[in-house]
Amino acid sequence: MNVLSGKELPRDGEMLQGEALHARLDKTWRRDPGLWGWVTTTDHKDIAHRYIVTAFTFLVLGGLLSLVMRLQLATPESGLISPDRYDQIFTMHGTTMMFLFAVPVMEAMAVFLVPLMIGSRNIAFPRLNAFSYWMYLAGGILLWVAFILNIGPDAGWFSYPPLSGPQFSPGKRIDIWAQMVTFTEVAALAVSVETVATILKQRAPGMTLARMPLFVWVSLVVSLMVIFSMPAVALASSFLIADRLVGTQFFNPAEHGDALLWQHMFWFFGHPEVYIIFLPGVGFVSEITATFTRRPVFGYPLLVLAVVAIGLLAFGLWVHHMFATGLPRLGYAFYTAASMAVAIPSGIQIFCWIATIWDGRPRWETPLLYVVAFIITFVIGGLTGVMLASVPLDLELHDTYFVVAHFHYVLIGGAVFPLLGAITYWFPKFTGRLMSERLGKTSFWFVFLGFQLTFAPMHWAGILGMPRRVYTYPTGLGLEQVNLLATIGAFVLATGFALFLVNSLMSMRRGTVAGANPWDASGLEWATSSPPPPYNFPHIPVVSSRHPLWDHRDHLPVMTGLRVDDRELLLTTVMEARPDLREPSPLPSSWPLWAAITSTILFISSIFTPWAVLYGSVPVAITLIAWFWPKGPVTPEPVIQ
Amino acid sequence: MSGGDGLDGALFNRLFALFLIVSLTMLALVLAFLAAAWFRRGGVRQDGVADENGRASREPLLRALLIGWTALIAIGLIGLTFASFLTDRGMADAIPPDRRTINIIVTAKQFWWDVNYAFDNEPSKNIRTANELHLPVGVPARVTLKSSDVIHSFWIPNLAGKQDLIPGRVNDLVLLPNRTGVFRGQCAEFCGIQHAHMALDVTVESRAQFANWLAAQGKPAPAPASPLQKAGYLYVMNRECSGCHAIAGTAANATVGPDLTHLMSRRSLAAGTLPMGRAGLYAWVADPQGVKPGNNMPYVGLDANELHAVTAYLETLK
Amino acid sequence: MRLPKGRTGCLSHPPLSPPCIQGGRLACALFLCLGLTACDREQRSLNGQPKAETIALANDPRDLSYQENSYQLSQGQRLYKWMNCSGCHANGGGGMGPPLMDDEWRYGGRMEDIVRTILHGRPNGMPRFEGKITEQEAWQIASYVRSLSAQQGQDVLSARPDSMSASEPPTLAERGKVLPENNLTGPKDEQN
Amino acid sequence: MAPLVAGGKVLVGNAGGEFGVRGWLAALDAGSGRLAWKAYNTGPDKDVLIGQAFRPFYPMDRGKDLGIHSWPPEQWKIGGGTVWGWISFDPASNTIFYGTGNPGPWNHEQRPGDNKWTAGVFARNVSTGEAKWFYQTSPHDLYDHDDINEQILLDMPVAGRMRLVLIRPGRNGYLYVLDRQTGQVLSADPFGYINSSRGVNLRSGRLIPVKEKEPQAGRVVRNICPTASGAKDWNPSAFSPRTGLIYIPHINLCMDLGVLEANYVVGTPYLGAESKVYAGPGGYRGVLTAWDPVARKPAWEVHEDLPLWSGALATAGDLVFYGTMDGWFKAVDARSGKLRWRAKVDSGIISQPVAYRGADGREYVAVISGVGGWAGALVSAQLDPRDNSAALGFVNAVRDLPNKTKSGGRLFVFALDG
Repeated sequence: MNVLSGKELPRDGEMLQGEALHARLDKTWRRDPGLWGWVTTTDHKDIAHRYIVTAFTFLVLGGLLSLVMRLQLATPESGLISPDRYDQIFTMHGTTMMFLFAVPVMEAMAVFLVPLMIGSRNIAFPRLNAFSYWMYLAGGILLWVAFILNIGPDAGWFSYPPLSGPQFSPGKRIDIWAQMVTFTEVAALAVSVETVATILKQRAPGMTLARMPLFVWVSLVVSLMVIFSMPAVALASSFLIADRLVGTQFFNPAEHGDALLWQHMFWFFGHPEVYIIFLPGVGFVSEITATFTRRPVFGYPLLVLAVVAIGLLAFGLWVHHMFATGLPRLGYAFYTAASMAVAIPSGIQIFCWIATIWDGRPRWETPLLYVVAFIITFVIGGLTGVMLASVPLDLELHDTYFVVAHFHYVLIGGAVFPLLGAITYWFPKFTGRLMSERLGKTSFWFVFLGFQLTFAPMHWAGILGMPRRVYTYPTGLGLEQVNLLATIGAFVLATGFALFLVNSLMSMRRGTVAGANPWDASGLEWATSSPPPPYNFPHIPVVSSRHPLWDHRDHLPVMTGLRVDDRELLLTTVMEARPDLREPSPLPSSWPLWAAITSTILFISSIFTPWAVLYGSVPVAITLIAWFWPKGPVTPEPVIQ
Repeated sequence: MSGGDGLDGALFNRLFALFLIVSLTMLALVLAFLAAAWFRRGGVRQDGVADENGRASREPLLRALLIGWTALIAIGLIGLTFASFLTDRGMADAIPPDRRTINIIVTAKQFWWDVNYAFDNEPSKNIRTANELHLPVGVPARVTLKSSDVIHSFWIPNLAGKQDLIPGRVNDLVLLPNRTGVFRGQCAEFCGIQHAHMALDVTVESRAQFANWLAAQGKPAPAPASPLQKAGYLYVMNRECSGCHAIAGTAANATVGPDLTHLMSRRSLAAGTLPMGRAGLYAWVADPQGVKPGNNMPYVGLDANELHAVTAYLETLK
Repeated sequence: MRLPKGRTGCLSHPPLSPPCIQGGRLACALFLCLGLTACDREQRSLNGQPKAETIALANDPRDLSYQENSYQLSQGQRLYKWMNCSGCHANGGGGMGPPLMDDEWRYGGRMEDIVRTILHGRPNGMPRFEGKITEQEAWQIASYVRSLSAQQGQDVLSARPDSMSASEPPTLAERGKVLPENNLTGPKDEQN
Repeated sequence: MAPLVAGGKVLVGNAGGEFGVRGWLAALDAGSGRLAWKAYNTGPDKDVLIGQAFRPFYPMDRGKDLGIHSWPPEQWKIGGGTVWGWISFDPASNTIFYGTGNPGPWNHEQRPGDNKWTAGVFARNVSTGEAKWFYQTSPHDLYDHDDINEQILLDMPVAGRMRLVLIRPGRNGYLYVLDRQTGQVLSADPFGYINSSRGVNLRSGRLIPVKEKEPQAGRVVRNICPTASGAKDWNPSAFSPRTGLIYIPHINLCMDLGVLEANYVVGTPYLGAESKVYAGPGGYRGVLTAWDPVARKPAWEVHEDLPLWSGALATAGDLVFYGTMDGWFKAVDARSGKLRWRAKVDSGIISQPVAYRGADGREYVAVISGVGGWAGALVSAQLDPRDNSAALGFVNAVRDLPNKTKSGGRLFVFALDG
């Protein structure tokens, strides 16, 4: 089919090759120069970079808070910080880590990696991607500015009403928290939609579902989980803010609202949330293991099934957070069984990774060390999780430091260790340079041992009867030593993180320059230069197996025919990834930023008056209309082979 | 170590031991496999090229192992689920419904426990105390749990698991202590600024001792004797104290704060914040917000004489 | 967008907002918009040690630290029930006692007037609470009483208590101010 | 209450059941004014003047010191049971009959037990004060059902036998017919809409409560009928010997009730409840029922839009006079209920009309206008209707009152043949 003037349009392939092609593509895809270009960019790599940097900033902030808490808890009856401030601190720690670090950083990794792994030039809906980052940033800043102003939320990251309701949480603290949730929900939902669309429609020709890298599978499952779970918490936080601001009665038992409604809605999101954070770790570990053992991951189909199974099961076990609320006992048995069932796919995964190492030729470099740390830590966390799934054990251990230990084992062990490994592994793809292996190993040991020293004693503290969320504990209950140990451990752990950050900052400038594929890995992201050019691939690669680079070490087959004078993506079919359409990819735009600014104004002012929702929607609508204003013929065209 | 001093606790310990053994076994298996993988030198690549030592892939062996491993996990989980379910049933059925029990109504408030021993047929024998439970050994106690503000959680680690106290709902819990002793309970659900200082003293004693305690608690407070005590009595009756507290036998009958009738018989002050005693009383009455910031007892600003008098009177409330 | 006017922002009231000075002066300046609504409105001073009186004619300095403070207001809300104010005044509509949510104040509607009414009582049934509650508590209750007629900024008020829903949420109420903000004349005693 | 002079005694009681008082009835010697006796309605038997002569009909009222044992410790001292209503005197037996007020606080969870001797009716020897019998209409009263309403002493056939009875339309909605010698309940029939109880068990004498309508702390119970003000409040009924009917001015209201912890502070209300009142089934709020006590059913009913808060007056001319809260003073036919005459006065009527023959020999009917009290406080005390819990929720039921009447306070006298 021919368009416009009938003149042949510039395309890659026969017409353009080599340097000329690079130059032409670069002109088309490069972002505008200067600050303006930085602000308006729609390049998924740029946005992922700033997402990751922001998320790690929040990690550092949240980590500093945890150090303050550990200092307070190092000795019994300590008067270091006031209880009011302590409540804000632990709330901020949990909120920051869950909403502002863990979920966004995992999404950011997907935003960076998925288009590269599936051989596409950009993510789907790149402007939405830009918008999501600004929303996330605004939510994070809102929360932290509030904290600095001493109006940080203080009802815990779970914010159970009635404690978080209008009567027992005066002021705007909880409203700020609830609106922060709204910000991050918008951001997360946006990214998830992009990721799903990208994965389903933009895979390189030949990359059938069964040939997708495991991390892409995980991203698909996680994004769908986000789409299904996050609306629950967005709704819950809207209910809460309505209760607090306009006097609705959702959570007021006196007027036949129900305090437990919140818990159901929150944990319907909150439990999948844990897997949303953990499953990307599964993806990282699978990729790292394959690369560093130089063997394809054992049991690929099983791993995929396990990920899908966990994704489904995650929605059926939120009630195990509520065993102490006095729900009917028979119902508990179902949730016990469902919670325990998660151990089966997890166990299969663990086996597959160890089997891969066992059967491969492992190179013990930092990323693989993190995998081993992950396996050990996550297995321990999983086993304590099985204990907590049992109703009688949970009733004893619930809301104690045993649970604190458990979920840090699962979340840090299951998600942060793989993440640190993943950062080390893909660092050359981010920056073009390798991280220092020596410093990397040092920081690994600090992190791993510091972690165990911090959180292992907490199991014991919980069994001894130390409840969570206390700003102090009395002398003489035998809690002194375990808490002191944990505090020491926390500082060791913090040292490890500090070394990791130092390593990444130093390596960014002075690290060994990496080639396109420094680890001899198999995925498509290694088929392009490090860091990748704005257009990712000069030609769209064609895939015929799960390990394209191992199969075609020297010459990856490519397909040609995409326009080079316009941003164009190749769309393929959902299952078989046959080339289908050529789709224009949006140009840089400042409208996502303006839309984010107007939305921010709407969200923040709706903390103060419900009318803001009405008035504030006008500028939001204006910016959205400008953003979506049609700009000439943009219909996708069939592929010309 | 928690558990073991009540029926639930004992069942908990058995179940916990079972879980611990199974978990440690699984962990040991994983670690052993991991160690084997660490020390094994090389296998193959997918392209079928044998490694330097000529060893071929052991894919079939791994498949068999995986099936075994999955089966092992499944069997273990089914076993644990059943054990857990049976224990749960055991806890629920341990006390026959027709067995005579002691009825206790515990109402959680920010940040203390209002405890009522309820005798349905004779309400005049009811006893109101605060932040402490006395239980006769071997007699089941049915605890009705209510909250008058936010969600709290009732937890006596040595005797039983937790149960939340949720406004607008009524929960209950049966305690069956099988050993005498002194235990500590604690609010387990974050309930606000002084969640950390919301403890409950539990005394499990013989039936005779318990009967004595009940009888003593049922008595009204004695009249003040010394002039200082009388001055304190007058202050308590006529000033801020009586707006929130009750003392049986006097005109003070308020319910906002803990009942003070037998204050000195308790083990601690302010829900486990201070040990009971003259020093604690002085500190608490003089500046409750300094001791437990954010609790609902206001700073009254007693002058020294008033403080001496009030404390002297409170010390008569044995 | 309708942000409340920043009457008592961080920068305008340094004596009442130590954390702003210590920790967040920079942040305050940067995020003035948010800051104006925060800080001392959420300050939780738990100890009721009386603050010194200033010159007689000026408003009592405790005015703002209680009335424009959401924590003190919420404590007042609790005490209003605990001290049985609601028994006579209901949730502001009155009953055995006069309504508190309307714009008529027999004994003056400023914080000081209300505190005086609470502490000293008034003829025809208003009991004297002096010595029954502390002065701090009287100020807290007065703050809540003023909130019944939506006298404070909306960012201080809470929409409803966790009890029976009785009246329109004060956060939504548009009511005229009873008295000018800085009424430097004497109390309007015995007006009615 | 208005004192009653009977048997040489001036009888006075106390009010304030919402303030944590302890109710009593005292008899002053009419000649000297000296206290002859004083009977408390809670506490030990000797305070209640319960002695050898006390013969309650039902086992639930028998026992030593029930005024203590049916209360939690100390609560009887502030338990209410005031006497602010009507006392009836039977000269033949030298007995007075009166009802006792509600137990306090309203939050029943704070006073488990039957709460003797509140919310019931006492028969006492007027000379000594000694109790003869007691019947508790609402043991462990849940809804502020003071039992202070009037008692009508009649001799009438019950099940074919002439009995000396005492008839009282109670707050809880039942028209009780008691044997006034023994305190036995001969019948208890609902005269208004009731959903909070299922009747009265004539064997045990106990009210049969409806569990779902029992207030509980922290959760509002909706649609309780009758309300705290009762199916009928204090405003007395009239009996006409000519028609044999009892004319009951009452109300048709329901309520949402939420109880919360009441804190006892001397001199302040001791309630622990919030309520919202609204019109009952049918939408009308006041009723004048002509009740046939022999047939045990209403003969006719007149519905009034506003709650009927005035007493009724039956005259020998077979007219029944009553006033409405919007200021109509009405006379209806005593046999059919048809409106015969009405006059508008300046304010609502919540008083009891009286008829008398004046010094000039003419007959007059007099009534005082001026709304107020619980029902009319919205107008008389200028309450704020934006709070629907104002005046213990009653404001919610009469939001339209300010449009229909204004406060007042005048005596209107109508000449019958003028």
